[in-house]
Amino acid sequence: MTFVAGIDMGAKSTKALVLDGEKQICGKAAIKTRPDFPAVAKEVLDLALQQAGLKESDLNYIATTGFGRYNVPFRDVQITDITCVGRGAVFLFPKTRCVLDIGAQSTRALRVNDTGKVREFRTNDKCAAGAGGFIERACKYLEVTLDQVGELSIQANKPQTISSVCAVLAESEIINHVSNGETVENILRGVHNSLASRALALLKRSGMEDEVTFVGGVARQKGMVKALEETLKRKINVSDEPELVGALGAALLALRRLEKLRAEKQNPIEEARVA
Amino acid sequence: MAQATETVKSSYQGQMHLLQKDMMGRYFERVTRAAEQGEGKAVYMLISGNPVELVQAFDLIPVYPEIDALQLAVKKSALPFILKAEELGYSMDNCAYVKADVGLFLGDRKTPFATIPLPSLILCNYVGCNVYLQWFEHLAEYCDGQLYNLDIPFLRDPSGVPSPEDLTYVVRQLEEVIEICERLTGKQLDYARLKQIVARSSETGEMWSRIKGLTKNLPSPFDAYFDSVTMMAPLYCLRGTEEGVRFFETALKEMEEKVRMGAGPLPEERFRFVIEGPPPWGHLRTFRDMFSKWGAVAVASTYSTVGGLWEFGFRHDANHPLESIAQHMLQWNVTNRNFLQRYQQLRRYVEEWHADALVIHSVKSCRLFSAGQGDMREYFTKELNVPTLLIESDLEDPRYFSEAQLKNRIDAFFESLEHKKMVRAGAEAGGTA
Amino acid sequence: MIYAAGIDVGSTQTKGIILNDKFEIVARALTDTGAYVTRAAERCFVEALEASGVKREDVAYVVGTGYGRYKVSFGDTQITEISCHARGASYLFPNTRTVIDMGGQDAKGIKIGIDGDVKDFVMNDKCAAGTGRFLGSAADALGMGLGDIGEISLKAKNPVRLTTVCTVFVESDIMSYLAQGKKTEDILGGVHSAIAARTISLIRRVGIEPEVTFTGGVSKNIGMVRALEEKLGMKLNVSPDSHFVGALGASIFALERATKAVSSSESRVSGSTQNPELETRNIDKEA
Amino acid sequence: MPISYCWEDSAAICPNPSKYLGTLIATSAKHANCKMGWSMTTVENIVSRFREPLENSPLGLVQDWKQAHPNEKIVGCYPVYTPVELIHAAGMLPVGVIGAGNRLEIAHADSRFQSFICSIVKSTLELGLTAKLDFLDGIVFHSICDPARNLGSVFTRNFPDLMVEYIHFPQNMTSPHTVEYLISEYKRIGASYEQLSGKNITDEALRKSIALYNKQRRLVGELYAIRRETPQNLSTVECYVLTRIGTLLPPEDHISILEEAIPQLRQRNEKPKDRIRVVVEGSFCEQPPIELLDGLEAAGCYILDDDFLIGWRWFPEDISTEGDPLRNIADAYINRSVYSGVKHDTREPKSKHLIDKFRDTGADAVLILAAKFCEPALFDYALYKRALEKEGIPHLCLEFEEKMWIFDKARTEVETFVESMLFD
Repeated sequence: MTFVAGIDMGAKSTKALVLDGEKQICGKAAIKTRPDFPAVAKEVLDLALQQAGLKESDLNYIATTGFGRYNVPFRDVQITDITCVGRGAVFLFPKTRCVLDIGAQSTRALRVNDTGKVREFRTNDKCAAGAGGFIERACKYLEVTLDQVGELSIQANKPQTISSVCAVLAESEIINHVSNGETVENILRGVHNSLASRALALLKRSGMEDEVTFVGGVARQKGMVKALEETLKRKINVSDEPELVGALGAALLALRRLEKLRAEKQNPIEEARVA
Repeated sequence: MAQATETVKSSYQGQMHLLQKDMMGRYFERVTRAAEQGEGKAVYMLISGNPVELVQAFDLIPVYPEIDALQLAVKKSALPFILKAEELGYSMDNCAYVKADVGLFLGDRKTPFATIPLPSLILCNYVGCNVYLQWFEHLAEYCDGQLYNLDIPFLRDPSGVPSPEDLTYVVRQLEEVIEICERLTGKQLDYARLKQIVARSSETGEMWSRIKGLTKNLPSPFDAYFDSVTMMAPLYCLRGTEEGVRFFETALKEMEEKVRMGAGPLPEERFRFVIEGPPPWGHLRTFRDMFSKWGAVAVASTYSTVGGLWEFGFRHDANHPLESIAQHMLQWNVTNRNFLQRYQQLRRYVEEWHADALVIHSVKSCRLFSAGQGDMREYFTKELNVPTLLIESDLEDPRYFSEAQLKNRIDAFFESLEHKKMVRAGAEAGGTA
Repeated sequence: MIYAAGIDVGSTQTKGIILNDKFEIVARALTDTGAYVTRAAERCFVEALEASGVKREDVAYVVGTGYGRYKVSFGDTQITEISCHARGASYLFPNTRTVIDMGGQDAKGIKIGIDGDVKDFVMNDKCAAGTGRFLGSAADALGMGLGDIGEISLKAKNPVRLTTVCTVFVESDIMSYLAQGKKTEDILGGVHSAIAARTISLIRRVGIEPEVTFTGGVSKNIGMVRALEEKLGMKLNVSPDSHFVGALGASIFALERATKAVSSSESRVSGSTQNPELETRNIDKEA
Repeated sequence: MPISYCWEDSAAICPNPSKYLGTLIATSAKHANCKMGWSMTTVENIVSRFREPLENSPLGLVQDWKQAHPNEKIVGCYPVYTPVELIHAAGMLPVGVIGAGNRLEIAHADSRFQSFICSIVKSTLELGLTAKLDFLDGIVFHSICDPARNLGSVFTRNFPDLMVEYIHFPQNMTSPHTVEYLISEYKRIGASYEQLSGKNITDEALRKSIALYNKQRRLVGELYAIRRETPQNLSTVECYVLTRIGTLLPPEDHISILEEAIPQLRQRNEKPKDRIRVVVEGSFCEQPPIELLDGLEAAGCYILDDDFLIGWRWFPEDISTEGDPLRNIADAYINRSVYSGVKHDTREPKSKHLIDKFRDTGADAVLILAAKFCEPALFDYALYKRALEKEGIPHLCLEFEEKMWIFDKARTEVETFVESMLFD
């Protein structure tokens, strides 16, 4: 039986996902990223393996992605998260042609083909308050927790505009709104809207097409999804665990790679593992 | 008193402003007719040291993408065009004038104020600004139009005077432009007519420079930044025409009347400042209020000299039309002068226009103006001891205007000027400070 | 006995000071600004009153300062924090000629005269990189409290170099360094020296004349104090009240206003009130 | 294939500073004594000897040279193109002042130039303000962009003892009067260099200098030819280092180095790696950090051609040494020089040149590598993008800064780009 794993090591959290040869998910896990990357990778992988009832030796191939992809000594290959989310999104929603990935540090827009291969992509500019981290800072200031954000911003009746391109200045805009007595709901929705409009710009720059799949942790925030759907004027796909799409894509690519190697009848890795 | 200023204000608003609206209205109608009924041919040009006289002499329609772009900003409709350009690959860090204009150009070229015609000639008067070259290169490629780079050697010599070779080079090119226009219109240049137009330009220059001299009065009859822009559009679009001359006659009369009445743009003139850099077109009102609140009036501005610098004595010469057009492009506009010449221009303003302070409005879009303004600040504060405020926003892109930040800096600046003033007053009154 | 108060509504904290007519501090109050500024200002004032036992009606004059200065509904006038920090600093350290103020939103350099008047000032440019908020992000990225990072940074042996002093991107820089196995103290050392360098090049614009007084919330961070001192090659004045300096300055203006002191001090109060109709219009716009 | 190992290799190439300092000093000392004193066995040696100083402080090499030649005069040349022959014929050494690398802390210059101005403008001013340009007798700026031009004025004000010149290169390439104008401009510049050096620029001397720099450009051309044909035999970094030192050393020395290196390179016979082949465009002024060049290759790109240091490779063919030398240099600029983001030639769109280059080199993709805040490069990208998309040529646009220290973002983007082309 074939098993592969994808590990997505992001700046904030690390996720692992185990697939079997039939592309069935048999284990998944996510933990907070700590400076000791190799240990974190091992820990999260073990959690996923536990869930799958497997041992590391059962794995035939391990692909890593995310910003810490080079810091996993036991990987077979590393692939960028952009490539991975493309594959993952198309696997979950086969009609996907655009993928929007909003993480803590960066926002990416991709255009992909029917196999999930990246055709074009853009990442957010420096000096752009365009990433999830901005929401966190806003929450801190407005004294709400990240889980509340989505619910709150949905209730906005008069969303405030936040136009600045610099996160810190955007924050002073928030402060301005606050001192003008705007409600937290309306300000949070303003934050979501400004992220949405930046996302739209990125999508357009990479060539906007139906259909759009929204991945990354921020996709869990209902208000963000609503803001996006309004800005993009279309429905967008969001999976139940949007933060796992990168790891899923990595696992899928691992499987693909493994098949290729096997076809070429040269798989030093597996032999190594047997020995 | 308040009443008095009110009435003056209205009579002042009454004539010049109405005439300006009316004239620019007709100019934009003409532009729109060219676009929609194909009446007349449009020549795209740039504001800095523009050779509008040549274009007038052939009855071609001068179209300035800069004016279109700033009008979009004034009408608060620039952002969508900017975003469109960014989708096409323009960077966040490219000049927003260009982005707004490109966004407009690649659409239906319809704006709230006019429909912009396609160019029959793209005349890139490369006067100082290097972005100009890019800008028109791009437009030419988008519409596959005829582009001529009219190359104006920069005033690189410390003397700040163009060399004889510079002058000949420019005159030769102007002759080439004439040939192009002749081919374009199918008629010979009427040299007598050109002389007449240049004569009107020199008349206009005379009146414009007298108007600018009036702000030396206390109080200054108008704001040399926020009100000058009203007079700049006619200066560039209608210079050399009959109505252009009429406009400046009216403006001059009005300003002189205001001086006689001792009336200014504000109920009370408490501070006089010189301002450097283009205005934030999208937030002109808000920006002006930040100064009005303090009774601060701009008595001189470098921005009002981008198209031409007349107040230091330059006049066109009807007897040498091409040479004086060349002079104007080479030497008599702020954009083709080197950065240190601008320091000296500002210095003269501060001294001869009796200003209390210098305000540097640093705009991200226009590096010609802004690159190095930190050094300018250094020069004025450390070497000349002129109170100087440096604030940042943009001339076109609304995303770079942070009201809270600007307000904070401007308030703090005038609080400190207020103090200096009081201490001085105290000292003069024999009191100790 | 008359009293005067200064309320400094900052982006994260609101500070209040009450002075008696001998320019002595009779009460301090500190509260988080939070999402309701007017309430925060009120709360802070009340706390100060309670702390001092002074009755509200005995407070003759209140000056509001800081970002939320127009939200001090009970204030008699507003003055920017630049003027207030200058006054406060020269009250605490009379020989102060340069003030470095680092708060959450802004870094400021103020050059001041003998009587605490502002001669020249600069604030961080449009790009808000290098402000106090940057330290917050760095602390977050390292999962530490803002209170601890200063101490730790002092342990740095080979401080790292950062590509950016931009709040948004510092986290990924820090993560990369962690990935390379750099020590926490060395990263924090790098963070502090990066901001110190940025701040000093900012202050240079007004010219650095001793004595230099360091004010604002960040001055509570010993790591930043040391980093600045090292780069400047001089000691900094840091008062235990350093985060109250804005409120202190405001209260001094208030007292001068209240007691109608010498004509020159009269002038120190913002002239913004001298043009009432314009002023109110501006307040309306704020509200 | 596994990109990771490439990255680790590249880490291995990047030497630990201290290891090479010793040899560097030895080198420069030897260099000081005899001009042709280079006896450096292998290309590897040459590259490793110079890479560290280039990364640490590029102008350090010139300072060493000045110490050994206290009576020689040196003129710094800001990007992009300078008619170095004029300076050389006046008996002075023209050197490229092309940024300060990523190890200089900007502590003073950012109070003069705002946050939205590119790195090279600030680093150049920082060098001046921290007395790191004192060995220069003159410096020359050109009409390449507004910040560079204002920088010239700021230099004039802040460094009164330094001779600051400014060349206005014509932007009207079609007028028959342009060459005459440029000749007059060169005459003006020549005169001030004669004054600075106290030595007349004779036609004979000028012809000699032209011949010398012709030879240098020809040899650099050979390097690039090797890269285009067999990129596995000459890494981007090697090629870059071998070219960059030519902007810092006397041309004679550079020529002798290249004459040692090129035959060796022709001997190499490496196995090509599974990489995509790209043409890089946009780094004509500010230079990307050398580690970034390593990174691009390690991420899976062979860079067949680029426009790094293009000002020093300005003429694809020799400038004629017959007839009036001044006219020849001027005429070559107008009619026989490379295309560039700072030269606006209405005769042919830049994008056409780029696409020709792409075709001629047989590349798979174009990599636009533009300096952050560099308006010419960023504007060009809009037109390049349009043209490349019309032709269906894959391309990626990356922004870099000379002062960049960490390359994760760039690395991720290039890797993704490579992955999207290599894996189906």
